[in-house]
Amino acid sequence: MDFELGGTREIVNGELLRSVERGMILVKINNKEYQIRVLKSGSDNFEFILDDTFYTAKIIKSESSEVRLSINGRTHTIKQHSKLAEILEKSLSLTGKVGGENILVSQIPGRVVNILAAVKTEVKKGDSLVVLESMKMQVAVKAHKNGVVKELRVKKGATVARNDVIAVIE
Amino acid sequence: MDFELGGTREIVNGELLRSVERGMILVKINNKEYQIRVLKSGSDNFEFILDDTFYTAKIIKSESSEVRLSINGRTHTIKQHSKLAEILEKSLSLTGKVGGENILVSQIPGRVVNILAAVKTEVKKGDSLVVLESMKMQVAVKAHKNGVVKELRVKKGATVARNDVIAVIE
Amino acid sequence: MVKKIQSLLVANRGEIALRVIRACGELGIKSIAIYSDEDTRSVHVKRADKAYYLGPPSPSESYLNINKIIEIATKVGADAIHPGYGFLSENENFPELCSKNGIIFIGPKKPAMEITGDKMKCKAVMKKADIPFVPGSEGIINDVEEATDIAATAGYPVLLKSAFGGGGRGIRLANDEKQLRQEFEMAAAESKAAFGKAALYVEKYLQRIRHIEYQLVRDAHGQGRHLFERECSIQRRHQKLVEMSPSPVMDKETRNRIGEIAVRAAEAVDYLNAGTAEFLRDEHGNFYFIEINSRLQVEHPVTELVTGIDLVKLQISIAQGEAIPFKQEDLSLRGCAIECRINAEDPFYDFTPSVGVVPNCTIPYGPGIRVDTYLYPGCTVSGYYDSLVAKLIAWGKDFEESRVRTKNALNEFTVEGINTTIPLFKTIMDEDNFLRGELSTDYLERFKILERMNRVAVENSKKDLIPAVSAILLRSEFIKKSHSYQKSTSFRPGLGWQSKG
Amino acid sequence: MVKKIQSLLVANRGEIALRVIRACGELGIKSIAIYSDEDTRSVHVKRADKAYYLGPPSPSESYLNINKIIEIATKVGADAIHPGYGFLSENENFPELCSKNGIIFIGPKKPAMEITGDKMKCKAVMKKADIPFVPGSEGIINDVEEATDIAATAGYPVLLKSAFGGGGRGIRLANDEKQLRQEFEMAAAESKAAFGKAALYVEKYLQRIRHIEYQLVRDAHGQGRHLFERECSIQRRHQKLVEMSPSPVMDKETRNRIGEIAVRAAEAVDYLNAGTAEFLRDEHGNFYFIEINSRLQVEHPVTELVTGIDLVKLQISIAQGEAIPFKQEDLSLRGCAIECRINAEDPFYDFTPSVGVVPNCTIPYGPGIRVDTYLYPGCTVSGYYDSLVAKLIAWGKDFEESRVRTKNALNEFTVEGINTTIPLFKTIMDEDNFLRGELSTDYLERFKILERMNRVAVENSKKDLIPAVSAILLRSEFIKKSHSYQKSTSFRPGLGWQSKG
Repeated sequence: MDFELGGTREIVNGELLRSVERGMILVKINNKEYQIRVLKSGSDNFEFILDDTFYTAKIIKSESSEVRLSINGRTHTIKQHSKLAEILEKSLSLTGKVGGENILVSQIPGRVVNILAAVKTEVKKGDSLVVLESMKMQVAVKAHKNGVVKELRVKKGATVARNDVIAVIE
Repeated sequence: MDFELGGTREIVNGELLRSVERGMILVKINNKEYQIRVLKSGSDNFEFILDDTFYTAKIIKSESSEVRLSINGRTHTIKQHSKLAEILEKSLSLTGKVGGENILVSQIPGRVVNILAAVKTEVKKGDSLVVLESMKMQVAVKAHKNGVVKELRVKKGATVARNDVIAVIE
Repeated sequence: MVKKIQSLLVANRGEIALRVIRACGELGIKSIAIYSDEDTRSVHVKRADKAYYLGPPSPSESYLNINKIIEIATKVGADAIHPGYGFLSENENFPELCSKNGIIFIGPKKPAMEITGDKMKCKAVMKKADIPFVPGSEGIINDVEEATDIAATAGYPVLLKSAFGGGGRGIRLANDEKQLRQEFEMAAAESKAAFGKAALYVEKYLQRIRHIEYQLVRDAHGQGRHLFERECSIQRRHQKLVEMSPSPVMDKETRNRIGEIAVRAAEAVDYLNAGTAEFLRDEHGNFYFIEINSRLQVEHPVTELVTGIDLVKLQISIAQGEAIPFKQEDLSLRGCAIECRINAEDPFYDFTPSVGVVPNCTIPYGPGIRVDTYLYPGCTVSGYYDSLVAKLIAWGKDFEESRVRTKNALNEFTVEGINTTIPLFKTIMDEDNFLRGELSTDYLERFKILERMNRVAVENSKKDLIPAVSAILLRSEFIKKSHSYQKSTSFRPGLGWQSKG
Repeated sequence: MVKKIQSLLVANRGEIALRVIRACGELGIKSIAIYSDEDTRSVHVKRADKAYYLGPPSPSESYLNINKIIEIATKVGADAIHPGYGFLSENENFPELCSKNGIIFIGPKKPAMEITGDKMKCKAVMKKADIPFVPGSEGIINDVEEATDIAATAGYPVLLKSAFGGGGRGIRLANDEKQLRQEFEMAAAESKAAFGKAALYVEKYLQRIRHIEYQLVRDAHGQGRHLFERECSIQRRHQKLVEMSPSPVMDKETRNRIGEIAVRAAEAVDYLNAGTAEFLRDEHGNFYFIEINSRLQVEHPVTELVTGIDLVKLQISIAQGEAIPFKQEDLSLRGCAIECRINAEDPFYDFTPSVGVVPNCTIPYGPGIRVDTYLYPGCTVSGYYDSLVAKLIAWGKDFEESRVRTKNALNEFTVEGINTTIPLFKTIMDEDNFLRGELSTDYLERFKILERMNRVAVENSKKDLIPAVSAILLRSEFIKKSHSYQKSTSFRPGLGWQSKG
């Protein structure tokens, strides 16, 4: 399977070969074999010794083709490339029409302190639609594309979480 | 229900009266009512505000008539007195004949480095039967009563946990 | 005159509330916390001797609710109130309301707060006391001729500022007289249109400015002391990020000379308790007074580490009427301390706030390391309050030792569940200009620190590539096994990938 | 002469391994950990740059396995080895084996270790250097007349000790000559019966002894310095419990005078690197040299906090051949530091070891607090190694400030799953004789500290009675509800009581 490191174009191939003995696992990454001593294993929390170095890995978020994880507290994003992932991605982009690319989500959690756009009005990419307040800071949620505001999903005073839908722009 | 504080002869009566509102519970201890704001509740982990003071309570061990728990990190033993507890205790002491009072358990975990007693020999209360090593310290397990060693349940080099049976003395 | 405080209400939350609670513990004073609905499980509630409910999460209904706080303090018989920083700490009515209710306010009196809180009033008082200001007009100027006269004295370039502006708005730069005349016309017209009158003033434009401030303490007996300087030049949008003491540009003579000015400034307003005199230092080494902050500051620990003085305990003893127990010459500056303000913000995404539960965190320890924080595994970082979640302060025998200790501690510091500014500080601690003490208030932009941070992040990711891929492979295997063993309780299906070999 | 160390193997575990790893991090040296099967998830493995498997849990097969350790160090190309304390740190073959393999040993050379490790040899060398010993016989005495002569010079009471004794066995007290003659006959007979010869010696019996030691450092250029004293009188069965610097009985003149003796002792054995000269001080203020400990000591942090010197980094630089960068007169003692050795032992049950998983722990923070520990939530305390799990060290501007900081930090310190000596230290920090600095090696027995600790525990239990009963009531309710909701997954039936209203 191929993995791409977020923020770079670096692609590596990795596969799990087999269990060597109790707690030892053999993997092959970029044609080099590594023995991993697994010390802790859970659905999103792993501890292992690889190349004589101890690592704590925590899976932060895992989606069909992307994993966000931290290694010893440093956060990274790894994209996965495989036939299946490609198919999955395609099927997602097909259904994307209905929501996906038209949906504007909030990147931060906060309370809605101001609404600057109205339904059925035209907006340009980068226009501020809604102002959120969080930790005494005011942050604008900006249109991610040109289009017409089809729906506004938030009201003044409401609380939104990260990734909540703010508006639909067509 | 009556509760006795370990290490003292102090006995208090306590009962849970009712839930007042969401997260608030009314208890009566020694005829005085207290409102408790429950912040966290689990089978052995509680956080609450009582008398305007925050408490973290952890249940360490709970047996039929005794609870060991820590309040804000300070450990206490509370004994419970009730009709049922009395009956329970009696039934336990009845079955105790078979094991209970004849059984010598280890109060500490460790490795057996020496065995000083032999089966069928007579021992006096306080005689050292077995020497355990833990954290570079040697600790003797001593007979808890006069009698004859009926069984020795450990071997030299073996590892014992706290409360493991060391010997049976009749 | 001395009234021993028996109980003290902390009118704040977060790390500073915990800081004050600890000081109370050391002094044998009963600490009283107050909390909003958002803070029922916050560490200040857990650690205080008593904790009282204040109100809904919103600051105006809780930590800014001055009447409710006074009501609680009165009800529970608190002898004193410590305001911390932020919230009500610089509200000039707070000390008076306290004293009306027989409560000792740990801070200055109302008159001093009124002066320090009003730029123009403060300038007038300080000028009388011969405190140096940034050269410029005394107040609002009447016409362009006055502007050019002042600019000629102060020297070009100058800034033309609107009295109604703020936060960088309404500021114009003029490099010579001709430009000043042009800008004046435009600015005056703009100001008139917006506010009805042309309230403008002129100020010398300072370049490569450093923000250097002095810790002050002054007691009820008129004794004033300074506890040396802190350099706080590394800022982002006027918010301090890194503070240190001593400043890399201060020698002993300058330290004492400016320190005396700082103490004089405190005397000029009859200041009481702990405060900070803030100065700008230009690239020629001139110091200009800006303002007095009439409270304990976020960055007070760096001063504590280099002087050995516990400022919060000193605040309490001064508020009790006690005299400062040391003379100026008793104080000495040992080693160096650096503080990083760890905010719950995403430095890779324009410092947007990051809130939520912190399922786990690792707080660094070890020689020279101090962390003031309200974080603990399972705590919540709330969006209702400010984003400072921890202060990492490292002492070393010199700048270099405190720098490497800071760097190592940052590597040990992990906070799960939220984004923090830790990666930014890791970048700064290794940056050449920082190492050379080449600081200015535009440090981040001048040396393209954010770009650097992004590059460092990519480099780190490359280093972690093999373990990261390994972790993903292990996880696939774990999930596959979980499936085949039907361990459905601990496995949430649909979350992850299937191993496809 | 100076060889820069690039990588360093830490031949130890626990908090001291972590301490050395941190020093490596500050110096940019690659740290190499070794671990037994028992320690795969230990913090020193997690924090080191590299970690190599050593062997089974038993010390003889792991951390005492000198050949295996040298083998790993050679294989991975470690430039240096730091032995920590305990394990191989005082094994005189270790430095030589290291140097044979081209590895720098961070500690003294073999000859110095041989002398300091042998009581009689050491005494001979020190006598020559005019170092004061406890008055008594030079070595083994031949007959009772020699014994009474020596006793007459030293002054009664005296102790009669068997050279084959140890740990308090074979020691007899004589208050006058008559008693000495009687005891001598009996002791000689006993000794002959047991060992074939009467190897006895006589020593002045000191009362109300304090254990006061000096931190020493000496470099390869022959420069020796002392970093002042530590008072370590609070002990239990010759194990130190509480250490502090400065000692409450030292004045400046005595400090310098004994310090010079300590440096001379180091010179007498051509000592290299960090070590400790241990003294006894009797109630009349006389100091007697006992021995030199040829390693870094557990209690080194108290010296670090009052002098500002990082001893581990200094050790490494000395081992590299660098000169000590300060003169004796550059050093000063600032404030006071107290260390409590937190052991995994049950102080309420004869200090029996307590081992197992620590599901959770809260490490204290705040002004002046330093904790050196290998504890973290989820860690394991193993029965294979010694019981020290954490050192709490508190700095204050004076004894009183460090004492109250220690006390508060102890209250914040919680360790679940195992018993620790924390309650003992809480008791000591509030005890009057401790407050007055009235210390001696029999402090615990003399002032009945354990009885006091038990009383304090009962008092605390009484204070916590209402919340404890409340917790039990809440739990009954929780269990009842869990039953009725059939939440069987998170509830383990049979564990608790039923609420019987």
